[in-house]
Amino acid sequence: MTQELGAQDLAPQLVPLNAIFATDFVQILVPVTTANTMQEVAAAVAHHVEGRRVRAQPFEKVVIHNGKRLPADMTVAAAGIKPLDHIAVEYDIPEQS
Amino acid sequence: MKNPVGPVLSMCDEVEQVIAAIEDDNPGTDIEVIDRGAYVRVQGENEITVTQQTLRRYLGADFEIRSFETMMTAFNGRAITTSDAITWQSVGLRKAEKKAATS
Amino acid sequence: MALLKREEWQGFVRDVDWSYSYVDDSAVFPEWHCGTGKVPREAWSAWEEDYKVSYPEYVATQREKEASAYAVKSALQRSTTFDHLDEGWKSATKMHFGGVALVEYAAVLAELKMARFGLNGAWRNMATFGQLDELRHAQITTFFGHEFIGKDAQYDWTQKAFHTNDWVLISLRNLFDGMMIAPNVVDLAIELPLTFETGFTNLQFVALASDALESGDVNFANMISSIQTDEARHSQQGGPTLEILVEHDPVRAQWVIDKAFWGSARAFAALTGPAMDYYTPLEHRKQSYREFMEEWIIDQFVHTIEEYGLKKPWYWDEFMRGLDIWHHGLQMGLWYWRPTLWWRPKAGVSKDERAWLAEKYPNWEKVFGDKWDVLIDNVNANNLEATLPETLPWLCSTCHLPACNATQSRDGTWRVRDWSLQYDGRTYHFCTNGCRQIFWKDRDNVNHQTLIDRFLAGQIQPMDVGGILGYMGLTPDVMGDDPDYEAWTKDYVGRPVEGISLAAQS
Amino acid sequence: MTETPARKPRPRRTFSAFGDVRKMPSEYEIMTHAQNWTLRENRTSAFEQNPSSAPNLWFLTYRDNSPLQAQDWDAYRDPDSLTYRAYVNLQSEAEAKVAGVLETHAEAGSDAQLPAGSVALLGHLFTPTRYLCHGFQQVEAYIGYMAPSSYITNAAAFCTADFLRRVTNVAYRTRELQVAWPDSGIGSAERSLWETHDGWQPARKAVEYALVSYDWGEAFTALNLVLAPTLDDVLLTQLGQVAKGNGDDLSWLLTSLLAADSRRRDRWSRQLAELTIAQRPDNRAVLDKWIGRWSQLADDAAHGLGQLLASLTEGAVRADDVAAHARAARERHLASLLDPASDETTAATG
Repeated sequence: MTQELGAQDLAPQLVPLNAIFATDFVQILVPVTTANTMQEVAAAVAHHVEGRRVRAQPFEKVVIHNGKRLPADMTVAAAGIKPLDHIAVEYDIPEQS
Repeated sequence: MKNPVGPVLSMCDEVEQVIAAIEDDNPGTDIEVIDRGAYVRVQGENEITVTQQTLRRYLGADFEIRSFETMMTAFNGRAITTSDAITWQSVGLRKAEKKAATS
Repeated sequence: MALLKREEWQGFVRDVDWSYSYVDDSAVFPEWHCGTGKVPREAWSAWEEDYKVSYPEYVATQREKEASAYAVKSALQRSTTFDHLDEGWKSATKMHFGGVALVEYAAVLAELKMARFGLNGAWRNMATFGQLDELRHAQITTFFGHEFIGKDAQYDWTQKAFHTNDWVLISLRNLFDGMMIAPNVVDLAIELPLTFETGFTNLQFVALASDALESGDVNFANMISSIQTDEARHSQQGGPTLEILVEHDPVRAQWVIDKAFWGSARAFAALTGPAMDYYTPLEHRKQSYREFMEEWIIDQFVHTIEEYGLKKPWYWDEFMRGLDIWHHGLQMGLWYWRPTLWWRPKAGVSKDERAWLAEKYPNWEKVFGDKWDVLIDNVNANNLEATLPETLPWLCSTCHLPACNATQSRDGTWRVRDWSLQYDGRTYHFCTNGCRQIFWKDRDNVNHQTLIDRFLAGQIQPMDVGGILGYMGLTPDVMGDDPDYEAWTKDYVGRPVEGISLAAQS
Repeated sequence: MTETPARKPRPRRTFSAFGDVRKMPSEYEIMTHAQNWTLRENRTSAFEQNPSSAPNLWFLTYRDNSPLQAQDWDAYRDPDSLTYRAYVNLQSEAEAKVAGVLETHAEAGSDAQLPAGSVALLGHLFTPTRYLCHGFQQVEAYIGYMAPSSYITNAAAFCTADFLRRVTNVAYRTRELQVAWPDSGIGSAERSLWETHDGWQPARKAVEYALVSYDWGEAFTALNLVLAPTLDDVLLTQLGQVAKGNGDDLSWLLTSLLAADSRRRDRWSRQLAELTIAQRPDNRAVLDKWIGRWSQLADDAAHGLGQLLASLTEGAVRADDVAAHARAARERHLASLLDPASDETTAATG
């Protein structure tokens, strides 16, 4: 019997997402792949919005999926993000103290 | 007004005369006129009527009540048309009248 | 001796039902076409219209209306009125011609359906006048729009729009197929004549006439007012139908109205909202979209349905909050995705215009101002590229409009939220909670693909911007663009700028 | 979309839907062409909803997959080129004429002078037609609802209204005759005559069958090619002649005026039938089958009415002759339609 392949062993699969960037006015279609990291996903979403409709800010961006903030180096496959899932991308603004 | 009913007239030369006719035909009712430029709301509480007879006094002896439609872009309430008059009635009043008629 | 009065003989015109014996009643009036449901078949014999009209009266009056509408048209034909109209106003008319002409024809089919399957002879007769009326509206709108093709190719979409797969048209076809041509006649009479024609069309045909007249477009104002005089009459098919349905099945009556109202409200937010609050020149605006909605929908329509014994729809609070948001979000979407339009959308956010918006909609600056500011700065930095789309907006699985409705959190922030659900193994997204609830309640749109679904399924080739525009039927001579960037950006030239796209420099 | 779209206005004179036309389309064509979006090209289904929804399947079955097929339904033109404006102008004039005739006869008190036989004839063969015509009105509305081109829908839409016009005129006369002859049963007996009198049953059977013929092509064939031309011959032409013979000028005038609508219907219906055969000769077999089926029902209906007419004219007319006259009228309407030799002429005109 062959061993089952894990998600990481497959060729990257296309994962179209429903994404919203920070305070933008509209959700958009953003295609990513299973191999993309959250940092790449955030950049892909930001590409359509940041500096175009939402003013660019000098902060890291974080992907939120199912209410959870995902680590920047986690891949789409590892995060269990499925095609047509919704994600939000937010600026990671440090708490003002 | 709790139950305003009546026509919404599109702006045309005859609007003033039509309003006068409606006022004549409803002596006991306050007629409210709201002018919005392209259209004029004419309304009274619960029920108002206009008759062909009165309209003819203002618009000429050959005026046909069916032509009222050419000026009326909308109305509030139910419009009841007969060959001599148009009555606008609130739905509540209309229902009560129908009920009374069938019982 | 004069002719007999209508009252003396019209009873015979109305009394034309009989009992079938060669075929079954249920074959002549199939349930899914007729939708009598819980209403006993014989209950429909009580159906009676208040607004009565006879054939000779009809043709005589309609002849007068046609003569007058065409007289205005020909009087203005030789004038230069059109050439002096504001581009924004012209856009409002292009949107109207393309978005309305063939909807009138859909209404022809709807009225023909009621003329065939209506459950009472008097109802079928009234629908027979109704189908003629709608034929008038389709023809006059098409013909008046046709007149301007020589001056502006975008008017070609008067006839073409609904033959394309443009996202606006997919949305409108979905709505109007569902509430006009396809439903059973009981639902239809409540959705189209009652909800749509006594409520919403007044907004586009009576209220917008005010803006048209102010904008100097007498011909257009006259055309739409004249059309609405017919609607006022044949829309009266709704009342008697609703009365009977409410008596026997109030739950269904409520649901049919709720659903039609919501769908109409979404569509009008997309079309009438921007036309009134952004395209109509500021100095010509009579009232805001919200104010017109309050006058024609909130007060009049809601009062009416309450009189019939029904309640405000369950989503009322969400709808009311949407009055300050929906059409502004859609305006920004229409503008940003402007190459997909057959008109030239005005941004309409100069300082004066913004002051007006902020006065009419106190949250406007907070929710939309920051985004327009970035767009303005990009235009002023010659960064037009950054103001044009490279992907699709997400389209709602119920209304097919972009998911662009921000709501306020308890902490005061405004965010566009995810309204989604899982059904049969897949995820659907919606623009609002209302659209999600409607989808769930009747799942009409299951297996019906949004433009996003079609794109992802590979039906749109090539899978790029060119492919999408081609699929939508847009040609370079028609594609929308801002009519005058300077008009709304010059107020802000020279202000300090940061955080805008560097697209142009890269 | 990253570039501002180039706009090179190429002056256009008419809708792109007409293609590169050299000749400017007529007002009628501009107002009528391709108005029904459920017939748009490249559609996956008629309606923008679940492709297997009941309405989509209905339109697929009874319209798109009708045995009656054509390459290009939008090539059809109504020979009268009727637009809405033309229609209301035409019919308000026609109704003014009717009103004039009615008024003149009312002033002359002609109803009161009608012989009893004429009153009975009208009460049996004229005033009950409001049911028949209403049934026709429904079928015509269905044809309009389902037709595969807006050019056809519009013709059917005006025709639907024409049937309402006829019902309206019959209703008006019903009341006048009822007032003049309160004991005649006019104004009260029509429904029972329609539902139970032997003479009416074949006609009622035909219209009830037509109501449940849901293939749009068959509905069109049944009503516009067969039933209406046949029964109009009895109920307008022959009844009018008999009335005239009885000195009932009003009924004769009224039926003659109403016959104008029937002639207009015959013109556009014939033109449509010719187009289907010109575009696809196989349609001949389709129409042949339907015409055969409905002609039987129409002939029976005409014969039933003929018996009524015979009994009310004391044998002055014979039922067989009435039926033969009606059949001949229909055959004139359909003359050479199904004849292969006519292909070239129809192709040339279609």
